[in-house]
Amino acid sequence: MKQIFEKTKALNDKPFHYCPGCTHGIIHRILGEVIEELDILAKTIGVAPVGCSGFMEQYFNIDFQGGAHGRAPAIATGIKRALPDKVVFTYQGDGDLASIGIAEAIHAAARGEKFTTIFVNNGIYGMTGGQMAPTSLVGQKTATSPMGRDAALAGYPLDIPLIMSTIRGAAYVASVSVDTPQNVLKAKKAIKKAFQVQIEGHGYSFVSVLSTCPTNWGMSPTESLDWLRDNLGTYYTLGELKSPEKTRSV
Amino acid sequence: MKQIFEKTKALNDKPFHYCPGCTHGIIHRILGEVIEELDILAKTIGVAPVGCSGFMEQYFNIDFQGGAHGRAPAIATGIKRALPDKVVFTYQGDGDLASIGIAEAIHAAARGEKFTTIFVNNGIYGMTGGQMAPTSLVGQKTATSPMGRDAALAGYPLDIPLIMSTIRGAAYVASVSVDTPQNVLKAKKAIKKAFQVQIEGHGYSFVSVLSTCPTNWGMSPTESLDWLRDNLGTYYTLGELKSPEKTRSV
Amino acid sequence: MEKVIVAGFGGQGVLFVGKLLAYTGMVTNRHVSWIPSYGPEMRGGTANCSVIISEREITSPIVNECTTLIAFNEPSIEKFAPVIEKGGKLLFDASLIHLDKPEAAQYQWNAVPTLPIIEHIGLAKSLNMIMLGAFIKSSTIITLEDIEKGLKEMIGGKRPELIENNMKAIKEGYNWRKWVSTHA
Amino acid sequence: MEKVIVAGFGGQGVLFVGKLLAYTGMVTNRHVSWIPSYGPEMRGGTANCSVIISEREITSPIVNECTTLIAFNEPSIEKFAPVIEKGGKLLFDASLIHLDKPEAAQYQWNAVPTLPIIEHIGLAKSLNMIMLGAFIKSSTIITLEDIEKGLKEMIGGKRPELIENNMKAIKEGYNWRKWVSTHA
Amino acid sequence: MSNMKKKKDFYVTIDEDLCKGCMICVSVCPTETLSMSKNPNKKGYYPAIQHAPVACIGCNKCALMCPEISIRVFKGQPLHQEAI
Amino acid sequence: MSNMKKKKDFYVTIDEDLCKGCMICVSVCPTETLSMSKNPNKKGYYPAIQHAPVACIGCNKCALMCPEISIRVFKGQPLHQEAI
Amino acid sequence: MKKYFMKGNEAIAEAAIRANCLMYFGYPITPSTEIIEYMAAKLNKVGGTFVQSESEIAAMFMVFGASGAGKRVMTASSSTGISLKQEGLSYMAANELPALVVNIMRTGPGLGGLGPSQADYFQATKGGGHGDYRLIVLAPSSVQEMADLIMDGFDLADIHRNPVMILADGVLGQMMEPVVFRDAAPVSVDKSWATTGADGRERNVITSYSLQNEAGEKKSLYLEKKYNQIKESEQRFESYLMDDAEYAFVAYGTSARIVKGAVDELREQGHKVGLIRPITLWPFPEKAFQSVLDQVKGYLVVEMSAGQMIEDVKLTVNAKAPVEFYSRQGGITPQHNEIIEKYHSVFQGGGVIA
Amino acid sequence: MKKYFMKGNEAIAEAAIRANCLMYFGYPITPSTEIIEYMAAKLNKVGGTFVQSESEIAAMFMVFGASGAGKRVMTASSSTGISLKQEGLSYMAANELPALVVNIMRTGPGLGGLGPSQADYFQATKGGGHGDYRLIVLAPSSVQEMADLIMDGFDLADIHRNPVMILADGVLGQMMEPVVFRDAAPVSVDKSWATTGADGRERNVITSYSLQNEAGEKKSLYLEKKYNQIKESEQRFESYLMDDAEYAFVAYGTSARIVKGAVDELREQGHKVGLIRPITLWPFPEKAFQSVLDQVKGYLVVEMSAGQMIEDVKLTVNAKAPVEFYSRQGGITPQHNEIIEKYHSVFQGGGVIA
Ligand SMILES: Cc1ncc(C[n+]2csc(CCOP(=O)(O)OP(=O)(O)O)c2C)c(N)n1
Ligand SMILES: Cc1ncc(C[n+]2csc(CCOP(=O)(O)OP(=O)(O)O)c2C)c(N)n1
Ligand code: SF4
Ligand code: SF4
Ligand code: SF4
Ligand code: SF4
Ligand code: SF4
Ligand code: SF4
Ligand SMILES: [Mg+2]
Ligand SMILES: [Mg+2]
Repeated sequence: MKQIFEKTKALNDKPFHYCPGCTHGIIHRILGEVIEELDILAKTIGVAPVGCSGFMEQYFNIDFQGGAHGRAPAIATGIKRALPDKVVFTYQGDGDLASIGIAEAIHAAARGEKFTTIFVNNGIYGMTGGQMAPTSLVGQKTATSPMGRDAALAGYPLDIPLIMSTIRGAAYVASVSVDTPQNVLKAKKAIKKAFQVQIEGHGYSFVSVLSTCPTNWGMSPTESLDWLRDNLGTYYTLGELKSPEKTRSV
Repeated sequence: MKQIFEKTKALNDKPFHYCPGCTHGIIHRILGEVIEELDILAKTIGVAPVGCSGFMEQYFNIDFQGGAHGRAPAIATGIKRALPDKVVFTYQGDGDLASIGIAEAIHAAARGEKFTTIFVNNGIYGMTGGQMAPTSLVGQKTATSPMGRDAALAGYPLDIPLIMSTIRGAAYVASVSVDTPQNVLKAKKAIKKAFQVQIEGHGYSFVSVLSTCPTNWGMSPTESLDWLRDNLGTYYTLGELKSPEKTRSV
Repeated sequence: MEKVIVAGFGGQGVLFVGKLLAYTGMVTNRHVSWIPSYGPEMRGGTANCSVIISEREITSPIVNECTTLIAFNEPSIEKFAPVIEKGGKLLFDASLIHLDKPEAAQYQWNAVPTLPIIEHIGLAKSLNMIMLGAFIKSSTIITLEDIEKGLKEMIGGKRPELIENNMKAIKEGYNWRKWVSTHA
Repeated sequence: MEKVIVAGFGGQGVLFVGKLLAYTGMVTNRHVSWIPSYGPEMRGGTANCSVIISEREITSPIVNECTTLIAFNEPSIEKFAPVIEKGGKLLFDASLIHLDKPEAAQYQWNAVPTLPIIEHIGLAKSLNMIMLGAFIKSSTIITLEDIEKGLKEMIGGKRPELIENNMKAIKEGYNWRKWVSTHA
Repeated sequence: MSNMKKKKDFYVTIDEDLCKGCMICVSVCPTETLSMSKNPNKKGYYPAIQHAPVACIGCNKCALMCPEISIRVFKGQPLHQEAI
Repeated sequence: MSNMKKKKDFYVTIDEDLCKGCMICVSVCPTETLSMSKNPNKKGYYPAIQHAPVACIGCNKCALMCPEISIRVFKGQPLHQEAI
Repeated sequence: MKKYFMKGNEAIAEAAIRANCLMYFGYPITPSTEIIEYMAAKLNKVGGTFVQSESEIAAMFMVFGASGAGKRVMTASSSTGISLKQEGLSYMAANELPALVVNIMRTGPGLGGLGPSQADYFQATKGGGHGDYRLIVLAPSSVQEMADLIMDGFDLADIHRNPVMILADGVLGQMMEPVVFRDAAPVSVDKSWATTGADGRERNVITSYSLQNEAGEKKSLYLEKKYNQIKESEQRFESYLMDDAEYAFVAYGTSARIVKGAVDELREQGHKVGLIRPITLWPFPEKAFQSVLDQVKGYLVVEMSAGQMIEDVKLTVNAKAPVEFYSRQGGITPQHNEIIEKYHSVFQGGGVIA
Repeated sequence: MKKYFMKGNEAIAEAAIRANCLMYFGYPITPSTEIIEYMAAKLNKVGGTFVQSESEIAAMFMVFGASGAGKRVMTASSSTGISLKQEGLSYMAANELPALVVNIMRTGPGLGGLGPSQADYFQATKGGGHGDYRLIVLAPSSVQEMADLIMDGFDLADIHRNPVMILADGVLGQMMEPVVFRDAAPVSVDKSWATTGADGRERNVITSYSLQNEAGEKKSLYLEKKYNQIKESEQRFESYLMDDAEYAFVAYGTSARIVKGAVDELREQGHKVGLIRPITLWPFPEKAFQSVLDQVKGYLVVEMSAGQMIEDVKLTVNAKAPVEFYSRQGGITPQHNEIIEKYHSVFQGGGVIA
């Protein structure tokens, strides 16, 4: 017999600490596969966020830094400027990137920093127990919007990939989801392209990945995938919003 | 004889501290006129930035707060939430709003805070002696880009009104200039509309005003007006990018 | 003074058991404290809390040595059995956890067969109340009457059926030993 | 010890005069310090700096009482004349500033007629060097030779014409008194 | 050896200890060959099992969606112990 | 009184002490009625003056652009002292 | 009065609402999150304002704006989030803006852990921000006291026009204890300085720059004087069994309640020991020491830090007696028996009667 | 060696480049702006990296990343901007990342003024950020010393794997003085911990959380021990005319140079006075006091603040002699004659020979 699906060598054997059914695990896997396929394990440095994935560096067979909530793009800037030949990425939740860290993310894009950001948008603060995120949908019940997000008081969800796509220094911007096997494959393609864009030196590359948080959404993992598809997946722009070819042809 | 142009009552007699030919003075005047014309002197609270206009509260016959660099939108949020019937505005430079304070500005917009921001973009840090701003143009020589802004190292200028226009909570977004008498009149109209949008409760209103900094651009005031028109004025989107009517008709 | 650790999965009602114990102590005029473990471990799905019920002012709510451990899963026993004080008690859900008493254990070993009781009373989510009942049986300071008072204080007047169901489970749990033979 | 304040508009070469004085002190082996006023006042367009040239280590570079004030505009006199020490000196640009010596003034009053000198030497932007020359005339510790050394140190070998022009203006300034009668 | 197998012989293995019983694999499997075990693992989760490897078409969907990377997919016939 | 003036009589006054001599008014005036004074004001700036009020068409452009708000525009004929 | 059973964090939020604080701006962080969640659930119901800010910095400046507009307002966070508020706190103090800021300490430095800690004492009391300013810092040691000090805290903030910090830790924030809420009316102060629109009065301006150094010095001296007055009038502390104590423990917050247990045990064993428990960490309660300076032969400071309050104790004791130290760090709380052992080892069993 | 005439800020930047610091991240602010401008002009020319960051916070974390990648790196700011770096500094210390951070102090609190100040002493030495950590804090008092200490500072940072702060003020940053640059080679240290890509070695990880309290305590104790070692080995100070001094002034930075003038004057008048000038503010130079504790009858601390370093002086002197205080604030520097007067008034002319 022959193994046709095996675990990537970019990940070690440590079991994930995530809740059952949390799709952070899927995103870790495809990220690891991309790093392995591009053969950049020995030259990649990851930057972890603060959030549920704040301990992700335990799982990857690569160098990692982790700093304060929201500051990963600044850290990545420091690393990449120090080591321009290495491959650098940040992995950030929606609280981390869209809320406290939006300045760092936008300015990394504006400067055209040559690293990649994986933005994991589950529309909630998972780590701290399910508070509203800037990406929570109107009406979504969270620990800090117990009656549902009220647009009159808390405003509207921010469409981060859309904003990123308006910024010239961002060379590649894609928005994907991991709700189905097909979409997982698309997500992996986008992440791979983002790394390639970095390696080729085009500028900042950004992939938004819609993800689940069964625990704080108060749903089973499979219900969560459906909710993801029907709600986050319909509100947020999906697809490749910007890529170096397109940019050039403008 | 009859006086056909007189100074607005929203301003007192204190001479401005600005450099000769600095158009902060023009923007102060039209802002004051709008406040007078809308008859809201007694119910308007301004929030000053940190920058050359950080002392603007000396000149206006209205209540004012001034906080830390970049935080005016957060302060304005606090004031407006405390006093929803009052009229609140921030006045911020490009360093203040587009650099250190971009998170506060974007999130005030995202929440649809019902105040108005006057964003004075002179493409430079005036107050601290002419360093590069996120809005400095590629090639522009500043104290921190003495050879001209190099896009490969420092990235590209951020088009703030463009970003603002992608944010749903921003009800009104306009981009104007004060390089000619006609444009000054247009700028005043935009500011007036922004205040009206606030008063009518539509959401956040934002007016970007292109302005000069003769001192740090190293030009005479009149040369500065020309440079403004030919450079900032051609790079940045001008016009009314979004208004409640348009928003509704979408 | 009772120093109780309640531990298990999130979703098993672990924290509720602890709070109810504490409420009960409060309405019966004892000093009480309750503290959960909090932190990133919650991601893994475990939950536990410490309750102190005492005649004297409580200085530290942190329980480093407990008089009783109420355990709802195996990792909880692994983690907390070592801190049961000499002569203390372990109560655990014997329907989920299949363990033999270690030789060295200097505490009472109470394997509560929850499954037959749940089936008997027909309340699917009553596991935690059954364990609580079993605890009260062994307790010298909390009685069934006390716990009913605590339950009323905690839940309030609005949902009497909740109080009733809980008391039903607690009482069956109180008499858990009669199920041991049937099950063994 | 000389404690000099140089004050005027931004763009008049005020800071340059101060720096040149300090360089001169340095190359002639004195202790020197130079400090500008810095801050939001610069918006208004004024500029000033303080220079100390001393045989001893300089403790504070801040000049609260100066031995000489070199003033390039009227507000500078208003602001700094009160801190000239008794028996100190005021030098000012008499072509721009039209002022009479106040009765109470306990310092020397030197109204330097710069306009005729500028016209004479034909160097439009030499106002500041003329004033510096006038200062040297009155100084007991800096000579014309010293200042030439300072100028060379500061500007370096690359731009000899600059040194030449500056020295020309300085020398005319040095002899400013001969222009007073013509002008008065 | 594997070369000799028919193309449609596939099966999966599931690491019982890694599995958190989320049921995602079960929900995405087009051939309904996966189901949940009745016995909890050490952590107390009820892991997924492949109850009918014969139906498995090796589409990888389960593995692509498993958040714990506890599924491996094989071409060939299961050895008894691997198929649980 | 002002009602009696012809429509095309206009003039401006410039507050000499406020003026910072930026020359913007001079540059935008369509009738070239403004110029810079040869005498500095107290702060040392050379202020703008209206040397030919007769040409002024009261278009307000100077006032709209003056950063110091030192220009006032009048309809009517200047009193001597106001026109400098 | 009704007895509630509440987490310390919940008691803080409930007490704030009862103290008429109807505005909350904040950003979630463990172990203080129950405060923001309680406020999110309750404030809109009572006609208040709740905003989840984009960051701790923004929360601090929203508090600035609302306070400047004359409202009672608060925010809460934990350690790393409080570090982000340091600039804002300096600005609040400089502008004399009253507000309540809660720090439910977790362990540092860096991301640290979520366990309880007392390692932000320096930051809170010496000014983690720039410039000479002080926060009034209150350190509760029970859920009941959390409720009480919140009410006091708002009053102190309003009276002195200064930000007040509640400094507690994860144990106090997360534990539940019985609590009753006083029915005290908030102090009423004149807030005519607030920026509410210049309607029929001179305009009000809230800014903190001084263009001239002379003005800067005047402002500094003014603040210094104000802080000296607060120092004089607002010291708070609990003296527990200090009347005849020959050895004194000094501890606050969570470690103080544990020390109390140790003191009781030592007293039972016949040791003349007591506890000085600072309630105001700034102003540091020097008065608690003054009356016992001649009587106490040694002090044992117990902190959950590497030793921070001990500096203030030493400055106060002024070498009149030895000041010893015991600590646990990184999220561990000290134990009675450890404390007693330390007492014996440093004071060699001193203080036993007979 | 060539003598340059430079602003203190320029000397800092030039010295950093000569100390092989080729990476600068920063945000402009008066009165430190010449540093960023110098770096912007020079670094690209020498093959270095200059990035103007979007904020002080971002600058701090860019420094974090670059330091973690094994590079010498620095940033600079002033007071209010330094407050924004407190979270980052705590993270840097927790992760044991070496770097140089310059604070050219202006007046606070709040926006304050641009004048010189020494009111960020507490923030720098006691940790303005959360948790138990320390910065090594160096206080130059001349342009020459700014250059010298920058070179030392990078070495200290690398040796101890800890951020180092240069604490100076607007006077030192803005003034020009002659300066020469030492030709010292940077210390060479092992940076195999850096995240440079796991090529042929175990992966390196730089993080600062501790999921378990036990791990948290271990980390805390480790850091405490490290700081104690630094305390032991790195105290620096200047003792000026202290050999026979009966009264000692204590001052650092700008106020120290002014005090020196006062000491000279008093000596000329026959007073046996000297100056202890701390160069390391942390670790505080207790050793400077030890040898003179029995000889000195009184201390006069001079600061441009409401009194911050005085606490460390008192803790060190430990009531062996009175510790008096003189200060100017808000941007004003003290004057020789004021200091002399204060000396006379508090020590009643004590110390005059015969
Ligand atoms: C400065 C700071 N503020 C707040 C926190 C608390 N905190 C930790 S993670 C987090 C948000 C996590 O949400 P997200 O980034 O969406 O990640 P997720 O857990 O959902 O994957 C918050 C608020 C912190 N650690 N630091
Ligand atoms: C936290 C902080 N960082 C930096 C500064 C210094 N600073 C004051 S104003 C300013 C930028 C001013 O530029 P801009 O906002 O464009 O206003 P302008 O002066 O050009 O009108 C800076 C960097 C500060 N005061 N506070
Ligand atoms: S809390 Fe949500 S995001 Fe975090 S691990 Fe659990 S499911 Fe995933
Ligand atoms: S520095 Fe520039 S922006 Fe500032 S007042 Fe002068 S001209 Fe205006
Ligand atoms: S590989 Fe495809 S068919 Fe086989 S078990 Fe997985 S999902 Fe089902
Ligand atoms: S998807 Fe993975 S973790 Fe979930 S049940 Fe299937 S095997 Fe288990
Ligand atoms: S009003 Fe018009 S015509 Fe008259 S001076 Fe002004 S710009 Fe010139
Ligand atoms: S525009 Fe105004 S300030 Fe400028 S020269 Fe004319 S009058 Fe003077
Ligand atoms: Mg999230
Ligand atoms: Mg600007």
